[in-house]
Amino acid sequence: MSSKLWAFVVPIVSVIIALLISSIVIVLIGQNPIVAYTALFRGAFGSKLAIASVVIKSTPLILTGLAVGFGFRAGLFNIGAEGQMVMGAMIGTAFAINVAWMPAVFAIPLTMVVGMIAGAGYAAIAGFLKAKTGAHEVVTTIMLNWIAEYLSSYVVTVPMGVGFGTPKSPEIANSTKLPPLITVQATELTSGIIVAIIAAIVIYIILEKTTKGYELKGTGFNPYAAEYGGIKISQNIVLAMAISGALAGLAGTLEVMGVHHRFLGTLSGGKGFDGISIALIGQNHPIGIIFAALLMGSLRTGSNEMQFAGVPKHIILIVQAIIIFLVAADRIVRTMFIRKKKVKVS
Amino acid sequence: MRKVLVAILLVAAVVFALGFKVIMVTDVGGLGDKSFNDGTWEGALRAAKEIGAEAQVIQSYEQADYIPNLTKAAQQADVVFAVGFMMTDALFKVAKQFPNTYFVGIDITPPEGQTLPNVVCYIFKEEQAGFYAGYIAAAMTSTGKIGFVGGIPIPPVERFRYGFEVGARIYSTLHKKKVEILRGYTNDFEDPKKGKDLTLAQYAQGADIVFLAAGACGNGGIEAAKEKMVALVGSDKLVDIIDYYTKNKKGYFAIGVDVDQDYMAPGVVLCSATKGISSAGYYGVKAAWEGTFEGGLKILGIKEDGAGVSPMKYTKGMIPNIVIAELEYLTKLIKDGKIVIPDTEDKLKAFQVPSITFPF
Amino acid sequence: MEKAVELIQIVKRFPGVLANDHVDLTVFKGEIHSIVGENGAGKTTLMNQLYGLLRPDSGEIRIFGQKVNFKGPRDAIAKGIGMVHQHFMLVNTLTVAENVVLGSETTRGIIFDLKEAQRKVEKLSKSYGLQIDPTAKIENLPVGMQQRVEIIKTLYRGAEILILDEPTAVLTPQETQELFSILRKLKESGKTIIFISHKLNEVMDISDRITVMRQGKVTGVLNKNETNVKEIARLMVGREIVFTVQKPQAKASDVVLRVENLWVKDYRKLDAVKGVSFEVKKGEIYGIAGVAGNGQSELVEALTGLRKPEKGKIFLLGEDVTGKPVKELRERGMTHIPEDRHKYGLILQYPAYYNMILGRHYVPPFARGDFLDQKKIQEFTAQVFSQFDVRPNNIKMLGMNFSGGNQQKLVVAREMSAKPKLIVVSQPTRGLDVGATEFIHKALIELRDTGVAVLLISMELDEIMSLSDRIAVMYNGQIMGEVDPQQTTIEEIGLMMAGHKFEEVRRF
Amino acid sequence: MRVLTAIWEIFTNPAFYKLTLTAATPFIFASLGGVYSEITGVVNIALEGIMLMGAFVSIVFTAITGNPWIGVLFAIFVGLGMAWLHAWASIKWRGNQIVSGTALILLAQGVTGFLMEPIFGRPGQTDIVGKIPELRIPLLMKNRFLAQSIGELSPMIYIAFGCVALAWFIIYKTKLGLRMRAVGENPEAADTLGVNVYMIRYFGVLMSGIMASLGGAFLSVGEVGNFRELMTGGRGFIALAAMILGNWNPVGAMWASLLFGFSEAFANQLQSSPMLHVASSTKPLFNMFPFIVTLIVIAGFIGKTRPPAADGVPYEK
Repeated sequence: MSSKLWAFVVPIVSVIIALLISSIVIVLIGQNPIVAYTALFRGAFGSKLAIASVVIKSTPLILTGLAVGFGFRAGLFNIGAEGQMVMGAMIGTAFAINVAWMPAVFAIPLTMVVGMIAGAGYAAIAGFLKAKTGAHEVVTTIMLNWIAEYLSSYVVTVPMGVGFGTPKSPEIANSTKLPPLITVQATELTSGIIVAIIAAIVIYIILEKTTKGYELKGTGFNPYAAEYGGIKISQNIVLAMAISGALAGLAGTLEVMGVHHRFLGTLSGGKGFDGISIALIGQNHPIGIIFAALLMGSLRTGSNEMQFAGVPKHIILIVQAIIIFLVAADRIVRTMFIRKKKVKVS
Repeated sequence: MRKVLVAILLVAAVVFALGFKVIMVTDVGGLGDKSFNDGTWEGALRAAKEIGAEAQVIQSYEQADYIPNLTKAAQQADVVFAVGFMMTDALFKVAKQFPNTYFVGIDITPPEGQTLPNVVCYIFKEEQAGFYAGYIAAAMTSTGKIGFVGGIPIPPVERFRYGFEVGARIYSTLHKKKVEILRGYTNDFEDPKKGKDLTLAQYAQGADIVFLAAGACGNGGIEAAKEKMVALVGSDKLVDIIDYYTKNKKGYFAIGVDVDQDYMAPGVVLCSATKGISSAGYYGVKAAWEGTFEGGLKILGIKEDGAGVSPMKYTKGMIPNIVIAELEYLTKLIKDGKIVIPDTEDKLKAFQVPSITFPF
Repeated sequence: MEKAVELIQIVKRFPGVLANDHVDLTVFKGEIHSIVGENGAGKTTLMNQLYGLLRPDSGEIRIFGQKVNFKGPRDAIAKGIGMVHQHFMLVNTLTVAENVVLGSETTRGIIFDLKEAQRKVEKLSKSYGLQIDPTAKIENLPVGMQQRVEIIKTLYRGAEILILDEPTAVLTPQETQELFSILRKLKESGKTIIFISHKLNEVMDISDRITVMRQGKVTGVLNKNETNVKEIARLMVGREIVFTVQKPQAKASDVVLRVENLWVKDYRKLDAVKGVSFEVKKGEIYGIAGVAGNGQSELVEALTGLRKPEKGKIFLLGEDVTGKPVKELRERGMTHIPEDRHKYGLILQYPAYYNMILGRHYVPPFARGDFLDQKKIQEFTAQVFSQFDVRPNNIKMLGMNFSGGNQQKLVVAREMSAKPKLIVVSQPTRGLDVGATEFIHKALIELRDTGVAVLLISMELDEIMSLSDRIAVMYNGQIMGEVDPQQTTIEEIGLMMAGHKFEEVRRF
Repeated sequence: MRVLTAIWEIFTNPAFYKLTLTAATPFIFASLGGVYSEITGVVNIALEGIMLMGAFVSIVFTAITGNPWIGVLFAIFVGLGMAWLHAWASIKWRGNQIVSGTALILLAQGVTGFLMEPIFGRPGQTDIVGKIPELRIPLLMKNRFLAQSIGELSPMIYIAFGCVALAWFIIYKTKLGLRMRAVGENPEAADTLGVNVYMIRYFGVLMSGIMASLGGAFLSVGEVGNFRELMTGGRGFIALAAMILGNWNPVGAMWASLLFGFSEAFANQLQSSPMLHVASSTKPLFNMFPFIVTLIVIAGFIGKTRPPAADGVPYEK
């Protein structure tokens, strides 16, 4: 089988195995796995509302997945998408609150740009430290995550905090709210998904078609050869981190512009970390990442419906864990196929 | 014939009651927080049992779940609970779509200018509960230093602190006892170890009673008090603690929060500053069932059973009766509005201890 | 004579390749037996089977007459076989002693006895004349020393049969001679040595008997005394080889590169280049000879922009380019064939056509604005591939899948096709077989004759002597002297490489 | 001036040193786990998950048996199990070690959350179940400063430092350790000398499971006596950073952990100090202190640290 086909087969088989193993757990707690999975499926695809929810959930995941994946392609492990997302959302919001006078045509893209710059700048700190002093980006981005988290919870309680009871920023200007594509009751499927897909395509083009992509990937594969080839390593490290951070920052800004319409302290909710597994399930390929994010998003959305069927939400974490585990050790799945083939032959 | 009629009515009632459904949507913390989610659920469940309604709880993982979960709940239920201040926006968006479903928001303040007839929001006068904590702590401290450990300084946490500080100030003015307050925040509601470390840091600086308004971090704080107390007393048995305290008039104590946490370390948790969360849950369901539901914001304080102090089941023996008596008198003054516990930082700064003469 | 090793009808297949095609090999006890053949002839594969790293598909292995079936190197070691691999199998962060004893450690109870290990290494190094500091870290040792560690490793394990896979590829002439005297000493003490090489002079120098391989088959087994270089070469390549490089007189003209009093520090922040000055002219090959580790690598890195010099000036075409980045130097017409093609020369994960534009990926016709022009790139690569005869002729194959020789060709082709004004060439034929070496030598001379300035750094004295128009010798970071190859001898250069100044040498 | 007095008071307060130790201990355990695994060439970002599992299991078995030490024992077993999964995927199946680690973190979060209800009858958190009592060393109790700083500590803190010594001994003084370092740096070289690369890596990863689960157990039965979902709160990642900061050396990791614990304790004490007049709302920012210190230390003073050369690369014969 070609490697391109494997890229699809492995995740699909992993999902099936994960569901099978989890069904044992479901039986153990006295529930019917068929009922549970029907609910899971219905919850993810059974209605307009469900599909809208899947898309809403997947949008930031596509972007954090791209952020981490892009870093990996350039040889960097950006574990800090979490913090960059928060910074993007925070500074994007600060901007969006104050531009009520601006027409949406300018306000919307500008807010996105501000969020991206914020994420990029924050990530560039780690890139700069790596380029300048060799500080390992895993350490610096982990530290920056915490700093961003503390900063954001401070910002929503004091400088930006409004209201009585809720640590939150004021609502962003109407002109910066993303127009919804479809509105299903209170659920607005915003145009954020379009931005995320465009981002994936742009990243694909950068990586595969441009000289910068050539340099970034080259640096990731072999920094020595890249340097020998006249590519400025430290510049590229900073740039790669910045692009990665811009994507994460965009994820945060879109959450504000499309979903919450204001900045909230715990906005990232682990999506930056989810980006790691999504990038890797998607094999660090922008298009693969879109699918991986949709898979993750639909599992999570569907799992809410599973709760109505009496299965606790944690089961879906276990399902996810097994899928990711099997994608990591994709040879397990491949071996299963090869063995099956042998059986057929004999 | 009468019998049949009764039977039919009964069946109808049961069928109707079965059709009545309560769904509670939690915030990301979920059940088991020993606070809002647990308290609301307890109240809602009690009410549902009484009227024979069906009750279900749906947990949210992340903020993006609030709207879909509330929507799904609204499609199925007659009363939907939204628990936790993070759900404010989502609640009002969804409630607009379902005018025939009742919504109860717990710890939610309606966004500026928004009121819906089918949404009732409950918030609590934490400052009044905090007042008890402060007053008792000031009365009981042997070092003259008491501590406050907060989670994230969001308004409910801060209201606890305003009350705590005022309580201590009132005691120290009335009894001319110098009391200093140490303050710190874990910036977290989930991590018990952080709570423990911060509490110990305050003990290290001389505090002997620490008020824990930090969610699950508080459990760690209680454990910190217990550890210090055991080191002092040499035992964690209630009798030994009481013995030791009666003899030496000193010890290390924690003060619990939200619900009665005294049982978690008997004798070590001096008291708990409680909120009437479960009564909000209870009344929310009852009002919808009885048709007396009315939208708007309800702020529950001492008067409405929305704020108070635990019965101090284990520590009553240590707390002087005079303090209990004083508290009872002060409670009356608060209920009557003669003392207003401040609920903002500015009001706290401006707060003057009124002259109070106890009738005894 | 006792047969130490017998390989009988060994067959080993890899996907798409028949690496060993019914190979027979007999090695007698106490002899030095060479196996020669071009890259890809199947020598290393054969030896890996003898050492238990690979298992033959069919055939039989006998050691001292006893049939063996190795499941891994551990079994081979137990039978007294030791192997020194072409890529050293050393743990860089550990010390010499630790590397030597790894896998069969000296212990005291559960404690690893480092002192004892050091003692044993010391003892071994004394008894075979292999001078080494057992407490030195591998990463701080020059390659020649690292090779000694490899040999000591096998001796420590009681090896009776030593396999050395292209051991001289990385050595200077002096180091090679030292290695040979060590090998002779080992032979005297009764060890059997299998020596793999394609350098025929060396093979003739050291061997007792020679087995020649070509394309997975044995093409001849010869006694050294009954053969000559020409015969071996014919058996090896399948045709006659010209050994002397034919070149017209150089027409050197304007100065292209001028280096003035250059000082460079190495990665340990120690002075590696200490005040070097020289000039390279248009249309000449300027050779720098010297034993490895005398500052040549740092000099090259400084010249090509990979390392910042401490002091001194570098002029390219009359302009000061000291400390300029690689990109600018390349734009000014300098290209570079690096010493270590795996580390610097190629991005192994990239296809050949991407590797072919490294360093020029951002200039037309390969780039249009910020975008790569895939079509132009591939056309260009296809053309260069046929011009330089890179095999297989598949421009989409990943760099890592080319053989070592063709990887080097890729690099050479790229750097030469960039129309340089100055090309810095470092160890261009290291590890290459005769055919490829010949090809690259010719290409360098052709380049020179089109008016390019060539700076050649090599540790292969033959290469330097036959290619260069002027030769400088480096020792301890300094240039010992500059000579004309036509008016000097190998001995003279050898003395300078050992640290004697030109003036002293001429006085001898 | 008041700030300086406050800082002076912190440093002269013996309890501060005790708090430094208790804050550092989970990082010491877990970062040692990282060292064991990565020194043999297997990246283990699952530390966070294994810690969480360790915290949970030790509480479960403490609740069942009433003896926290038995809880710790079972935590070790489960930690081994988790580590084995990681080893199996990344060594046997040569899987992507980062992905496998991420999966284990999710698995731990899922399993611990899922089992709360069946075992404790309610989700979220347990009551205070019980913990290992502190060990009082009479000899140290004579001096007031020593008594309050190190006179009375959780025995697990001593165990943590014992583990540092043990790790140092194993890695640098035994033949096993030599092989571990060799395998992490150049597995091929080790393989050609007959060292069983897979076995050594399994050992490293399994040891990391033991260490990380001890770190988790310390949090629950060693410190707070209860379990709360996600109570590890990212400490596994901080431990990872401590390991890198300590340059993949057990002693270095210990110092990095201590630095972190020190700044955490410092931040706690400083923000609580009555000497300091800071608005309550800005006090949470004090909690950033350890992270900023780490950032400055790694950027300014340590810079380049060098991972084992084969770290994260699956070994294929």
